[in-house]
Amino acid sequence: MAEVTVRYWAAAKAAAGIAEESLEAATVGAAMATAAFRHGDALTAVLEHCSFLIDGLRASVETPLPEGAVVEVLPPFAGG
Amino acid sequence: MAEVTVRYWAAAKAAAGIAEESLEAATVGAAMATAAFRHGDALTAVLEHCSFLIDGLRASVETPLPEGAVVEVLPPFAGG
Amino acid sequence: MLDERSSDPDGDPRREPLGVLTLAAIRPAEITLDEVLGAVRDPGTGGIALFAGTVRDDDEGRGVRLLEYSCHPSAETELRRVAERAAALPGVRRLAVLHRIGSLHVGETAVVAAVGAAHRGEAFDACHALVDAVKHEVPLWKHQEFTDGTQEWVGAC
Amino acid sequence: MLDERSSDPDGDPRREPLGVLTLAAIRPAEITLDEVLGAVRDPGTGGIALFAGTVRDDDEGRGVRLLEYSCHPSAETELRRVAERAAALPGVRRLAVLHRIGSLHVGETAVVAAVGAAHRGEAFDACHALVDAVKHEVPLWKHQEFTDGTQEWVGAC
Repeated sequence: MAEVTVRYWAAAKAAAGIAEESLEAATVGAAMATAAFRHGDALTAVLEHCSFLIDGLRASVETPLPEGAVVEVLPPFAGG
Repeated sequence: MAEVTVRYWAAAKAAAGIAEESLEAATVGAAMATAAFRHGDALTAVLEHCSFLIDGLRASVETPLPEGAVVEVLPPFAGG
Repeated sequence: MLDERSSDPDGDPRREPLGVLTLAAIRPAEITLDEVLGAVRDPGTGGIALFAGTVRDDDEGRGVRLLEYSCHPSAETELRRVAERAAALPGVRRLAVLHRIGSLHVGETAVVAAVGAAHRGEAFDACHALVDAVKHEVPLWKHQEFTDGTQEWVGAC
Repeated sequence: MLDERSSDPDGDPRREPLGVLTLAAIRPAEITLDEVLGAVRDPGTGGIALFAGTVRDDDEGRGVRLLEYSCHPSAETELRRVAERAAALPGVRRLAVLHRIGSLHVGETAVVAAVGAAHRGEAFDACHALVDAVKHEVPLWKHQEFTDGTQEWVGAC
């Protein structure tokens, strides 16, 4: 288990109701399970389509979390 | 045989050395044979790639010529 | 099918209206992208694809000094015909095209086209088809003068 | 092969040089086609394909009032990455792209792109690929407000 900072963007931030929070988890997936439990169905629905960065690098739900990492939650891109 | 006016455009006009002339022929192909004979190899080379109008409507080399028709000689298009 | 759609253009908002040709001209004066852009803007358009054809300094290794474009008297009518055909392609809302004639130097613009469509793929496809048709089906001719003093009619023999 | 070409860009005039990305930015200020057009003009370019993505008044039957574009801090770096990939496509000489963020009303321009190539087909293909990549690979987000007072994040769920 690592203590990490989770940063939500765009639709994820709107659904979580906050931009950033701390939580403890071993992987990206576990961190998102905790986040979904905290913030409810609206965030759960958005998280299904999100991609993730750990300290600025792409990560999957299986990626282990280093202590003090910043996990960023990016909803699907919609430029143009 | 019909007396027609032949009008040359662009490369055909440059090769014929004139914009317009009269000649007698039964078909577009026969008119062009006469024109090539009059004006030489430069026009002959251009005519191979030309399309034709008779009184403003598309015609082939087989199209018969009505008396007094205007035959237009259009080199390949090169817009853009 | 075209008749069916055009007979009731406003009856069903989900039924796609036919595209409209808003500008098609051939002229000796300068042409700009802004002019065709302005002719295709409308609130229902999500994507506009445009094209500008400019005079290159090089034609297959030979330096180009000047291009002289000329046209047949029927050219503008033919331009309108190919443009209306492109305006009927799927998704097209508005379409505009201008071609210049006369003497053009390197870097000057010979043709501009713009197609507004609901979605970008349709805009790109129709703009590409339009420019291809302008090149091959409109009685326009191009005379090239090279930097070495030679000259030729493009595509003539 | 890219290395071979870039190692001797001027050695053989028939060898095609690599395309150059001349402009890639994301900003809150207005963006125009003229700016990307100016960034891709050069004497060796025969065709410039451009794209302008504008805010539509309608999204699947719902009236749109406002779009709010936002982005991740890495967005401009990602924009540059996809633009450099498009600049390496065949025939591309120069490429430019701008994306706007902030509040946009119907008819305003969200993205402009321009690709100059020796030949028009290459210009169209690369511009289309560029715009597709900007839409799917750059961390930009779009929040829509509808005329009926509802709102949504585009594509979020």
